[in-house]
Order: sequence, then C-alpha cells, then structure tokens
Amino acid sequence: MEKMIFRRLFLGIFIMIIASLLSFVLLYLAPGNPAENILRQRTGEDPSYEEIELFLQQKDLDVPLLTQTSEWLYMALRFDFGESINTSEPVMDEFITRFKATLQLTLITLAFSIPLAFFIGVRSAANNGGTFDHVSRFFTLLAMSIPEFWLGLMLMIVFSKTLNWLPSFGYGSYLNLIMPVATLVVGYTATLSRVIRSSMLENLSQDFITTAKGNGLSQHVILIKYALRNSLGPIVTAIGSQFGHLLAGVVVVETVFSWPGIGKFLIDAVYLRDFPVIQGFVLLIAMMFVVINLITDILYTYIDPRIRYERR
Amino acid sequence: MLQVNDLSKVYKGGFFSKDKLTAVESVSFQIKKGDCFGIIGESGSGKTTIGKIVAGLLKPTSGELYIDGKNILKNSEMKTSNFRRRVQMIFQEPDGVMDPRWKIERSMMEPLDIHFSLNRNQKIEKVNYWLETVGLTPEHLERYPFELSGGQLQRLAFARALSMEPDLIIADEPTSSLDVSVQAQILTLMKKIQKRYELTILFITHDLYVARQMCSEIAVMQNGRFVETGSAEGVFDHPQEKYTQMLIDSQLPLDFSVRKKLEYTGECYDGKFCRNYCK
Amino acid sequence: MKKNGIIQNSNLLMKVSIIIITIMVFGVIFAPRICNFDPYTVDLTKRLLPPGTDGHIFGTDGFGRDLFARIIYGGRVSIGLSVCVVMVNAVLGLIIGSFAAYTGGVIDEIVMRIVDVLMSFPSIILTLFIIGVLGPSISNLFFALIVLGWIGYARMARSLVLSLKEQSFITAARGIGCNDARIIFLHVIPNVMPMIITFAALHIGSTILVISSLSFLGLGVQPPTAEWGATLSEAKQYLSLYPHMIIFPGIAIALSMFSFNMLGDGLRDFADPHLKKTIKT
Amino acid sequence: MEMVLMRLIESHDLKVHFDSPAGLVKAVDGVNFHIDEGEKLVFIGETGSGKTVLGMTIMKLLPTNVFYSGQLMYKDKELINATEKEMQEIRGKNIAIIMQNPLSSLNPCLSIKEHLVQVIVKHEHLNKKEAQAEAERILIRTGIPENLLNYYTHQLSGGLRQRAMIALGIACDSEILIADEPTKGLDVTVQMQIVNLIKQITDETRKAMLIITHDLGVAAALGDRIAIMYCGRILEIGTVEEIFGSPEHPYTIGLINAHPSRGLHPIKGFGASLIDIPEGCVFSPRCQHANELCKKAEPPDMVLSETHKVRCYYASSK
Amino acid sequence: GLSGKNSNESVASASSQKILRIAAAFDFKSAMEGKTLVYENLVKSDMAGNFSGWLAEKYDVSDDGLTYTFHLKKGVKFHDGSEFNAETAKISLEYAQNNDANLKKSVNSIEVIDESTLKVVLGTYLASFLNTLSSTSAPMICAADLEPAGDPKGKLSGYIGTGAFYFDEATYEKGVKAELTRFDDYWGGASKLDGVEWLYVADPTAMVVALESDEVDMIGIAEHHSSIPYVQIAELKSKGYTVETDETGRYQVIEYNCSKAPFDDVNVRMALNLAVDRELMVKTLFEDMTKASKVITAPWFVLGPDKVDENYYKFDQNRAKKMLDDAGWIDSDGDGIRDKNGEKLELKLVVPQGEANADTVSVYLQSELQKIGAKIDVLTLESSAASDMKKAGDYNMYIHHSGNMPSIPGGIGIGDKYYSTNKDWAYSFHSAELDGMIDAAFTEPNTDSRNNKIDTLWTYLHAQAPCMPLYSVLKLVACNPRVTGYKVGSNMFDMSNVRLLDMDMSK
Ligand SMILES: Nc1ncnc2c1ncn2[C@@H]1O[C@H](COP(=O)(O)OP(=O)(O)OP(=O)(O)O)[C@@H](O)[C@H]1O
Ligand SMILES: Nc1ncnc2c1ncn2[C@@H]1O[C@H](COP(=O)(O)OP(=O)(O)OP(=O)(O)O)[C@@H](O)[C@H]1O
Ligand SMILES: [Mg+2]
Ligand SMILES: [Mg+2]
Repeated sequence: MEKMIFRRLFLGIFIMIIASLLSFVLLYLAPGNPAENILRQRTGEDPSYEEIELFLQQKDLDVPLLTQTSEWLYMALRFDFGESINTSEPVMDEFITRFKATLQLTLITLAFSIPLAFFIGVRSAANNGGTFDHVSRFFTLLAMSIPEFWLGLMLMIVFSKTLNWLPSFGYGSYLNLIMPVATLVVGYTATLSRVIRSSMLENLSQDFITTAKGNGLSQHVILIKYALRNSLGPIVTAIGSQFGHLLAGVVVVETVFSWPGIGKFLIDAVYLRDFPVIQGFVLLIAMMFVVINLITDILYTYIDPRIRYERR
Repeated sequence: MLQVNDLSKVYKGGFFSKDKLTAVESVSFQIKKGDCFGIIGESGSGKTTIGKIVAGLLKPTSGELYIDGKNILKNSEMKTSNFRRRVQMIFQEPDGVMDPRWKIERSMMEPLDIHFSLNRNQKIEKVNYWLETVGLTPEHLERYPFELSGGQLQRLAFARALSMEPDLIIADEPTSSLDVSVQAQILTLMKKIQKRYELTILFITHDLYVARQMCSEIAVMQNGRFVETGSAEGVFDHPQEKYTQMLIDSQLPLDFSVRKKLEYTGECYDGKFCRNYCK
Repeated sequence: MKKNGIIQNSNLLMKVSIIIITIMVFGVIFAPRICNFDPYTVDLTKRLLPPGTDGHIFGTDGFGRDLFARIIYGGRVSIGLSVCVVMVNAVLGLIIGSFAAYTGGVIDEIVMRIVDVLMSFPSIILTLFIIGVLGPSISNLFFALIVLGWIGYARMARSLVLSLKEQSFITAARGIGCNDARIIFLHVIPNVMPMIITFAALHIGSTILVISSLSFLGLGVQPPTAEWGATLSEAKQYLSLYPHMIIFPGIAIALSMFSFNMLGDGLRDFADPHLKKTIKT
Repeated sequence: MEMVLMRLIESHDLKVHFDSPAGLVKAVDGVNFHIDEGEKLVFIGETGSGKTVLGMTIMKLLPTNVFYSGQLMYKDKELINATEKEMQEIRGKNIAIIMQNPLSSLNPCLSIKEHLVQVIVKHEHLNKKEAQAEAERILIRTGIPENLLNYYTHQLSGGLRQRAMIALGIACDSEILIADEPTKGLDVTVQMQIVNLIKQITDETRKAMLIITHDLGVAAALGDRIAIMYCGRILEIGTVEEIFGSPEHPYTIGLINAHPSRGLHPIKGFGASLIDIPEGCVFSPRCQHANELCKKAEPPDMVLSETHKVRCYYASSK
Repeated sequence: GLSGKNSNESVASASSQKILRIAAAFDFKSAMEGKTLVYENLVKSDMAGNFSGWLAEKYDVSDDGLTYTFHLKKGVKFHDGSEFNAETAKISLEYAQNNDANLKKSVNSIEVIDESTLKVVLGTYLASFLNTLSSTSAPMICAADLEPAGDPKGKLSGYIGTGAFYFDEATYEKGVKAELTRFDDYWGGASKLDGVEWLYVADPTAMVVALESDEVDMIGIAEHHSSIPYVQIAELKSKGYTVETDETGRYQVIEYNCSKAPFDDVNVRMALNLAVDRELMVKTLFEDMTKASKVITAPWFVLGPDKVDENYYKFDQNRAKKMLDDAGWIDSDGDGIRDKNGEKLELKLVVPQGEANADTVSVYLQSELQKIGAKIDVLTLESSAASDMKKAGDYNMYIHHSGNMPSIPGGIGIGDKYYSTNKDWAYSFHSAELDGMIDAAFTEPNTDSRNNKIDTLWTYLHAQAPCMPLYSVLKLVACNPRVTGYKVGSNMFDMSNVRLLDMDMSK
C-alpha cells in the first residue's frame, strides 16, 4: 500500500511537470504575447510596438521563453510560481483565492448531488422496470440534456429578474450559492445517479445476491450491504472524476454567475497569455487531479478487498 | 517425437513486484509418435503450464523442447517448422474457445485461411469432413458459440484442431467441465481419432479414471515436479509414491456396495498444507 | 429479478430515441427540401418576427433569417460534427487502447502515462486554448475535440481488452497460428465494439452540448454558420423580448441530447453481459 | 421404513417453465418427489436437465419470467403461491441452499465470517457479539482454520470456499439443506474432503438434504435415494442400491456405463432441448431400445417397488 | 416598471448609506478604469480633444511646443493626508515616464520650479504629450505609496491618489468586489455619495439582470466598449431606467490590406465603401441607437475631417458595381462572385475576438457585399492571434475601432495608422505623399496652419478610401432612476454631480 502511494506520488510529480511543460509548449506555439494582450485589455486600444516592448522589459519578459520556463520550473519546484503579469499578485495567492471559491461551489454541489444521486440511483435499481425507475430515468436523462448555460440563464431570469428572490451575481453569502449550485446539481446528480443505477443493477444480477436471498436476508440488507457495497468502487471513481472536473473549473457557470473561481480566471489568463498564471494553475490543477485520483484509488482498495490483496 | 528436457517456468509478479512463483521445475519427458502421454496432479501443480509451453503459447524460463529432433524454442524453428500447425492445444473450458461474435463457420475456416491456400469449396469440404468425423453436422456451422452446448463446442474445438492436420495434440483437461455422458463421447472420439491418424497426444487431467482409460504413460505431478512416471498400469496398480496413492484413494468409487467408510480429514484444506501433510 | 423488464422497456425507449434520431438525421440530410427559406439570407425588413408569421414556422432572428431553417441547418453542424468527432475519437481510442492492452509491458506503461498526463490537463482549458489560438472554425473545433476526446475510449478499450485477453479464445487464436495484427483486428476489436458503441452514443449527446457551450462562449463556429449553440448565443440578447429565439434552439439541443442519451442508455442495458444470459436459452 | 418420519417436501406434477425470446423453456416438466426427515435425496442428470431450476424452485429464487404449476409442499405449506415475505421467513431458517458456484455466490466485499454473521443475526435473534462467536464456531466446525475466518472469498482456495458455502448453508440450522453441485470443479482430494464433511454434518444433525450433482461417485457416496433427471423429468428414482444395483431405465444404465471407471461407453446423441421436447418418451431419440410406442406416447411412472419408480415402458423386461 | 420587493440588504444599506453600486466586467485591480476613481491627472481632455487643467490649474506651452509649465492647484491632499505639490507631481511624472514609451523617449527633464510649479522640457516634439498626461498612464501618485518610498522606479503598492474616493484594501475581494469610500478632504468638495462599490459581473446578460433586480445601480460604465446589447436599451428605457449614451468618437472601421489584390486598387476599396448601407444597419440592427459613420473619423474632433463631404461614401450599390466592373472584376462564370484573372473576389475578414458588435457587422457585411458579387469569409480569432495576422499582412479586411484621440500620430489611432513607419499597420494604406503631409501637419506648432494642413490630409486620405467606416461606437451607461446627475463624458467616472435619491424602488 505505502509502496503504491509512493509510486503514484512519484508518477504524480512527473505528470504535473509534464502537464505544465505541455502548457508551456502550447503557449510557445501560440501567437500573441502577454504584453500586447494585457495592454489591450487595459486600454481597449491596440498597443503600439514601443509600449509592448517597454512592458516586456518591465516584466522581465524580454528573455527567451525557454529561459523563462526553465527559471519558472526551478522556482516551481520550491512552490514559488512567480507573479501574475496582469495583476502583479503572486500566482499562489491568486490560486488560493480562486480555489476557495471553486472548492466551496464544488463541495456544496457534491453535498447535494451525492445523497440525491444515491437516493435516485438505488431506488430506481431496486425498482428496476417499475414506475419509479421509469420516471427517474426520464428525468435524469432530461436533466443530462439541459445545457448548463441555458439552465443558468433561465434560473437567473426567473429567480433574479422576475421574482427578485436571489442575487444574480456575487460571492460570499449563501444566497449567492443557490443558483450556481442548482445549475450544477441538476447535471451532476443525473449523471451520478445513472452510474449508481447501472452498477447497482450489474451487481443485483450476480449470484451472491441470490445467495443472500436464499439465506433469507431482508431486501434492505441485500440492497445496501450486498448490492450497494459492491457497487461503490465504480461509484467512488465516478464521484472522484466529477470532483476533479468540478474543481478544474466550471467555466460556464462561473461566467454566467460571475463566480470568482479557477476556471474563468484561467481562461482569462489564457487569453492574456499570462504565462506564470497558466503554468502555475495547470500545475496546481494537475496536482489536484493526481491527489484526487490517488484518494479514489486508496478508497477503492478499502471498498474492494479484491484489489486490496492483489496489490500486495 | 516430442522431447522435453529440464523445463522450468517461473512466473513473475507484476511489472514492478518481485514476487516469483515456480510453476514448473525441471521437468523432462518424452513422447513417442502415436502415444498418449498423461499428466495427472491436483490443481495448481503446473499441468496447464507445461501444456502451454509445449504448445508454444508460453515461453519457458529454461529448458529445451524438441519436436522431431528440432529445438523449436528457437525463433527460426518456430517459424519455419510449421510449428503452429503441427502442434494444437485443446482447452479445459470449451465455452470460451470460439470467438463469441463469430459464427462457428468463420471460426472453423480461420485456421484454414492461415495455413492452407484453399478455395472456398475446398474449405467447406474440409470443414464438413472434420465435422462429420467428430459427429456434428454442417447445420452447426450457422450457429453462434452460445447456441451450442459444451460438448458440441469441445467437438468443434477438436474438429478445428484436426483440420490443421497436426502431429501433436495437447489436451488440457478437455472434459473436466463436461458431464459424464458427454465426457465419454469426447474421450471415445479422441481415442478413435488418435488411432486413425496416429496422433500423438499430451493428455492433461486430474481425473485418474480418465487418465487410466486414455493414456499409455502417466506422469504424476506435484508442486511443479514429476513425482512419478511410468506406464499407466504401473502407476495405478503399483504406485511408488505416497502422493500417488493418496490421489488414488481419493477417487470416489461408483460402487455403492463397497461404499467406502468415508473418513473426515478436516485438516487438509489448502494446497500447500496438503502437500506437507502428504509427504 | 425482473431482468426481462429492462430489455422490453429499453427496447421501447430505444425505439423512441431511434425514431427521433432518424427524423433528425433525415431533417439534416434533406434540409434544403424541408426548409422554405435559406438560413443565410439576411432580410432586415423581416427581423424578429414571431413564430408563424409569413411562413416562418419558428419566426425569424435579428437579421430576419428564418429560424426554422437555421435550426435544421444548424443540426448539420451540431449533429454532423458531433457524430464525426465521436467516430474519430472512438476509432482512435479503440486502436490505441486495444494495442496498448494487448501488447502490454512497456508500451502499455507509456501509453497509460500519456493518458494520465492528458487526463490531468483540464480538458475545457485545453479545448478553449486550442480554439482560442487557432481560431474558432469547424475544423479547429474538430481538432480540439479530438485531442482529448480519444482518452476515454482508450481507457475503456484498454480495460475491456485486458479482461478479454484472459479469455481462452484469444489464446486459442494464437494457438491456431493467428498473428497479433489478426487477433487485434479480427478478434479483440470486434469484441469490444459493442461497449464502445454504447459509450459513443452517450458521448454524441455530450459532444453536441460541448460544441454548443463553446459556441455560447463565442468559441464555436464562424458566423454566419448556423449552429445551435451559436444560434442560442445570438439569441441571448433578445432573451426577454423575443423568447422564441432562445426556446427553439434550446429545445433542439435538449431533444437531440435526450435521444442520444436514451439510445446510449438503452444500448448499455442491451450490451450488459449479465442480461444477455437470460436471452440465451 | 419407520412411519414416524415427517414428510418435509413433497411435489406433485411440479412444472416450472420460463418465458424466453426463443420460446417456452420447460425446465421442470411434471416432477413428483418427496423428501423425508433426515433423508438425503440426490438428483443426477446431465447439464441443463433442470436440476438447478428445481432446487431454486423450492427456494422460490427464480427470475420473474418463470411460471409455476403443480404442487410443492413444505410440510403443510404450499410454496408455489407463497409470497416473497413468507419465503423470506422460510429461506435460511427452514430451507437453506448451497449454491452452485461458490466464487460468484459469495459477496466479494464481505469476509466469510461477516457472511455468516448477517445470516445469524437475521434468523437467530442474537446480538452482534454472540452472532460472531456462533459464526466462528460454525466455520471452524466446517474445517476452516481459525486464522482464515476474516478472509475474503478470493483469498481462499476452491475447497475452502466450498466449505464456507456449506457453513452458510448450515448456519441457521434449517431442516432441509439443498446443495447444488457441492463438489464441482474441485480436485479429487478436496472433493473427498467435502463429501466427508457433508456426510459428517448430516450424520450428526440428521438434516434432510437435497443434493444436486452429475457426479455418480458423489451420488453413490452421499445419497440415500437417487433421482435421475433428464429433460425436466425424473426418469428413474430409487434407493442407492436400486439405482446402482439394478438400474432399469436405459438412460440410467447409459450414465453408469459412461463413467470412466466402467470404461468409456457413451450414450449416443445429445441432450434434448427444453423448448422442443421430443414426442413420446423424452429419451427415445437416444435410446437403443426405442420403438414406435416410445416415440408416440410418454410412458407413465412404472412402480417397481415402494421406493423404485421408472418412466419406461420396458422397465422390467430388460 | 420595476418589480419585485427589495429585501436585499445591499439595497437597504444603499438607501441609508448612499453607495453607488456599479457593475464591471473586470476585477477592480485588473481594470484600468477603476483607477480613475482614485487617481487624478495634471490635465484632462474633453471629447473633442481640447485639453484643460485638472490638478494643474493651468499650463503654458512654449512656442516650439517643447516646454510645458504646469501651475498646480493648491490645497490638494492625498488620501493619506499628505500634500500634493510639485515634488510629488515630479515623482509621478517620472513614474509615468518609466511606464510609458513615448514619455520615456521624448521627455528630457522635469524640474520643480517652486512648491506649485513644474516645468517639463521635451527633447523632441510630442503631439500626444498632453493626451498622455490626461490618460491613465500618468496618474498623480503619492511618493509614499511607492515601494521603496519615493523611488519612481519602484512598485506602486496601495491606491493612494487625490480622487474623490479612496480605496481600502480591506474591503477588496479578488474577483468579487471593491469598495471605494468618500474622501472627505477632496479638494473639489466631498462627494454626495458615501462611496462607490465596484462589483464584478462577468456576463453582459447577467449585468442587465443585475440592474433590473436592483443589485446594482449602474451598468456599462466600466467597460471600454458598451457591453449592454443595443436591443435591450429600448426595453430598459421603457421600464424607467435612465440610459445615458454618448459618442466618444470611436468609429468601428474595416481596415483594408492595401498591399495586395484586390485592395491595392483604390477603385475596389471605394466600391466597397459605397456598397454597404450603414444607415440601414444602424437603424435596424442597432435599434437606431447610434450613428452611421460617413467619414473615416469623427468630424467634430479638433483635428477631425470637418471639411470632407458627408456624402463622400454615400450608399450606392449601382455605382459600386460599376466601379468593380471598371476595375476588371466581373462575374465571368455566373456563380455570383466576381473574378479577375481567375481569382475570385473572396475576401478574408479577420475579427479579433471581443470586438464589440463584430458578429453582427460581419454577418451584415457578408449579406451586403454578396449583392455586389463579393464573398466574405469571416475568421474570428483570439485578439493576439488576430493581431499577429494583421502584422503579417495575412488578411484582406480587418475589423477594429479607432481610438478616441484619432488624429495624433505617434499616439493612438488613425492618424498614426497610415504613417509608413508604423509596424503595427504595415499593410494599411501608405504613400510617400501622405507621409509628407503627416510630417508637415504634426510638426507644425501653430494651430491654424496645422488645421489647414490637416484638412488637405483628410481630403487626400478619403479619396484613397483606406478603410470602410461603419458606425460610431457608443458609450452606454444605464442606471437606476435613483441615480441623478450622471453624464457620460470624457472622464466616465466623474461623480461630482451624482446623487442617489431616497426612493422606494418597489413602486
Ligand atoms: N500467468 C500466470 N502468472 C502467475 N502465476 C501463474 C500464471 N499462470 C499460472 N500460474 C500459477 O502457476 C501454478 C501452476 O498453474 P497451472 O495452471 O499450470 O496449474 P494446473 O496444474 O493446470 O492447475 P488446474 O488443475 O487448476 O488447471 C499455479 O500456482 C498458478 O497459480
Ligand atoms: N430464467 C430463465 N429463463 C429461461 N431459461 C432458463 C432460465 N433459467 C434456467 N433456464 C433454462 O433451464 C434449463 C435448466 O437449467 P438448470 O440450470 O436447471 O440445469 P442444470 O441441470 O442445473 O444444469 P447444470 O448441470 O449445468 O447446472 C436450462 O436449459 C436453462 O437454460
Ligand atoms: Mg490447468
Ligand atoms: Mg445446475
């Protein structure tokens, strides 16, 4: 087990470095430079050659990109990601602020999605082919089919504009959370409940379920201790990957509701070619993915004894 | 015809792990042309491993393997000596041997496509001939594997192997998943064919009754080694080893009248444990 | 228990979704015959007509273009592009994944590490990045969706092949003298196809959504190309005054996603090996 | 033949059919048998002859596409029409089952001890601690070493898994134990141990058993009476002595002769399909002795002795 | 009317506290605009480009245009309480010099004459000097706010200016909001507002919703271009919102690549300029909110083309067609697209992402030019990619907007664009003749003769049709009826007359 974790962490570092180098290569190949973009954003005008050069000079960006990156990498290994070219704030500070917002959104979304999805998924698997199953299948598939941006806008029109119940933008109070969370919960619950249902069904058709019934165990015990327990592996993986994707930023929701999260900020940074931010964020996001994957894998081994012992 | 010298196989664990398992340990034997050589032994003793090595499906860790005097473990020999056609293996589970998404006809034709250059009619003719030999009809060709019973599939596996005109057949517990009546059908068929085409057979089983019916020579395997080798009568009637004797004693006889006083030997639960206990 | 129920029901759901998809595909193919108007003709005298006026079934948009025609033609891009993207991804992923799993060893390790790296690269970022840099156009969109799209298929194909590899018919195929290429292309790939197809059907739906989300963020197709997300995005400013402009493309997206999801879901139950046992007698 | 023995299970013309896309599968088609207290009845027959279906019918554990008819009594209770709730009470408590494939029939996420605890808690009204002690006691008794009690199925050898299944079967002290192929896929040595174990346990507890197998050796070793099944029917039923000593049905004779210890004498042909059941005697297409009559009408059960019945026109003439 | 109840706490606090809530598409610190609330400059300019004093009460320019003397206001205080004087102004200018290429190049010396007099001597004539001083590039900063203190090469840390509002770091939430509080010691008298709240709202639709749901008081103020869709203005007005609009003199134009076919031919350029009905476009697509542009840049600028005939590019498709015919572009194969020497009249229109209204305009152009047999391929690119394309000359048409001080070479915008040394617009129209005219006009310190020279320049340039002027980009600000006294001006953030009325919005 320790060996596995160790190996995975080692691979993780490798993955993180490759990911940020990859982002570097992509940026290197991309046209445009930070100075031009940032100056344009500030003034709304196309900056002149002289202005661009002066800006590059000031921000120490007039050295070759390769040197910049190697320096960056050197610093990054000590967890110093430099400063944003645009805001002149340390990248780490920017990341932490945005990450807090994103994490809040993510955790609350999952806190609603997961129990709801379990309820729907388990019930519809137990009720396979019955009314609840049909109704929930219809609604979950429908929920999966509603574009997030559309739903978000509609919620905003209804609850902010027409009813004036909820704030349409902002961050901080629980009222601000309701609509972004609702927008995300709809899709995530639907997806997750489908995963739960299908992996439950798979297990419900297994022989050991028949054994359990043969032993006279009650429906409840069979559903929870037998079917659900065995389905947890893929479910945890699904939750893990959803968690990862939520953390990496839900650009659409962040844009619609002006949520100060990672996604929108990173996209803006890409547009501005704010190199330190992009590389730093990509590295940190990759790190999150690595950690989440590791945690899901560890959980997986706790859930599924087969894996626990194969790894010995 | 087949000679095996000092064959060993060590399984390594995963890509990174250091676990090792010696499945076969310096095993040597030889089979004369037209003979049926049996390997018996309990589960995990390494029987299948030997079979797969001889069939060229697994590389041994060390050892030599001669067919008609040629060392076929050398890559060049493997290619030039038509080895893939000459040596065929029949597997324990007939269920999974045919591609589940292919009609039987296609599965039957495949080896012919690979090894012979025949036109369609010739192929059909050949397939039908072998089908008939194993007691099936061309009607079965139109089916999918899941539409056939285990016995039928095992016959098809035989027909497919035979259609390549092999010299050596490795039968790895070909009947252990079939029931008695089908088992009898398959085994008599094997016997018949063996005689007719002078096939050499390496017969792997854990059923001593079956081994006795089928084989002229027997090797008793335990823990990756041959503990006893000899003619069938010799081994069964005058076992030299305690282990062989134990195997023989464990057979459940059909005869109810001598319905054996069964003894409870509760400690013998695990392969490993059993080995110690039996030595 | 109740296994049969699923089969029957999923057949029904699948039938419905197949009918919807067929209608959509026909609509998309025969768009010029179905539409009375050209989706690109600007007529500023006919701006923002409500549905039903002057033969414009869904009304017109801000440029006086027929909304019905724009949605039908938009389907060409939305559905057509997603189907292409998914197909290319599936084939690519299938080949890479099968190959890695079948060969195993170092090649497998390398492929899986590449997959790991790409997985940890936030996909939306990369997509936006590529489109931002190369410019939004159908071909760039296509490229951007391919870059990361194959990964899911590769992982899936890999795990399927890994378990398939253990089955005896693969060993048997080697035994009768099949070479590796033959085994991969004739035995391995056809056997993992059903699961891949199921996954792909679900994926088509989500790709339609991704494409429209990108268009919505202004990174989709180029104007004046009709595409559902772009049409929605154009309609955003008319939201409260002319709601028809946002409702119809919204329904088009939801309906197509819904039916592809339903198809995929149905296929999944259908392809479930445990359920197949009951069909077999 | 003491008359005090209580009749536990009795069936009359029991039919179990399945609705399937290919047609109606008549897996069990008119079966009469009974099991008395302490008695061991063995069902023998080739693959697909309906043995497992019969066992599962008693437990009412078949999928929803099933149709029952006829009569199946557990003591005074009619099982065919029993509700799921009633069955939940009977299962495990009164009738227990040892399923066919121990690997897939045990929950991979529970240790073998936990399996037993679940069942004991459900049926014995013990608290967790007592249940655990009880579970340990039973497992050890079936010969599982003490240090392996918390192991998961995949960590155990085939023999140990089978022992765990048996432990699960006896955990609730049911009156009847159904064992579906308890020795399938096991080594000769392990098979011997399992047979021994079952014998010992039944001898001790005087438990009635219904044993399903296609291994004649196991039948000979364990059974008091033997029923030969073919194509959803019982072709011959009798005591061990009767079946092995004076088999009457050509199929029974064929089966015995096909055993490798008796030389390999196969029965020709293949088992019949359960969808298109042959007309007349179901065995007639494969029977050397079959004549016109056999092919037309199904023979009735010929009663040869109080215990020996055979479904063949020419039963005693050979 | 305005609906909904006002349970929002922010509303309550706004009515008692009088805080103006404005929505902005950028975070306070990353937006230049926000700083105008905090900082002030030495001079300011009006819309037409006339300069006047601000923190400098007045200024003198020497005849050769190289020496500027600024007489500073007295009694101006920084937010930290320190005095604004010539010394701090000097440091501020030096700081600006470090951050502005033009100042760095041209400014020779900055001298403190006395407590309230500052003299700046330029090495070379810089026509845009005052313009730069009035822009966000040259704010008056507090010496103590530099890190290290007083070092013009240092980093500006806080937001200490002389403006009517001060910024408090403690209220700032990254990507969410910033609160600016009234500066009581403001030299112009304390504001009637208690403060300004800068709220980040990313999406334009959300901004309108935010205004309508009374979460903000003012939208559209903080962006360079209007983010409020023009179609929504009528609706907002009908609901009782005040919508302030003004032309800033920015024109959106299509720039031609004059260095390669077909736009190396003035007839083709002219033909296209005649082929597009801009009046109709503005009337319909822009809801008549703005004005079609008739000349290259706003005529009312001080240095604008006020003598050029309004009807110079009057819509006339027949004339356009004829000009194309004459230029040799005819539809020889009958596919509806003109061709010449086997080349089709297919034009690549590059659109930098985010260019306001560009989607609308490009679709309209496509349909208009199709009528005269030209095909437009639109290519929307991320702005720096588009800019690279522009620099590489890989375009036929390029949509962009002029700066709001258009006629100053070396500065920003159009006057500079056609000057041949400009590397950013290397493929625009250039000629030695024009260069000479520009040189002559902008080295002329005498205003009258400079204006004459500029008029001839404009006449020449219009005849060359170097670009297609489209419409005047509007600055749009929509506010709550509670907000009074706001006017769109050259300084968008001039809040001196703005009041918040006590008003129950739930009428
Ligand atoms: N691919 C493999 N990797 C690691 N170990 C293996 C592998 N294949 C087999 N083994 C191990 O090698 C030993 C011998 O296996 P083998 O299959 O040859 O036994 P067998 O005698 O055929 O048993 P059975 O009667 O169960 O088929 C066993 O302990 C088995 O677990
Ligand atoms: N749910 C079902 N639907 C349709 N057919 C079924 C169903 N369950 C079982 N069958 C069929 O009933 C027949 C009898 O099956 P059963 O499992 O009882 O055979 P068996 O005698 O136990 O064979 P084996 O020795 O292989 O275990 C088989 O042909 C099987 O396919
Ligand atoms: Mg084996
Ligand atoms: Mg069975």
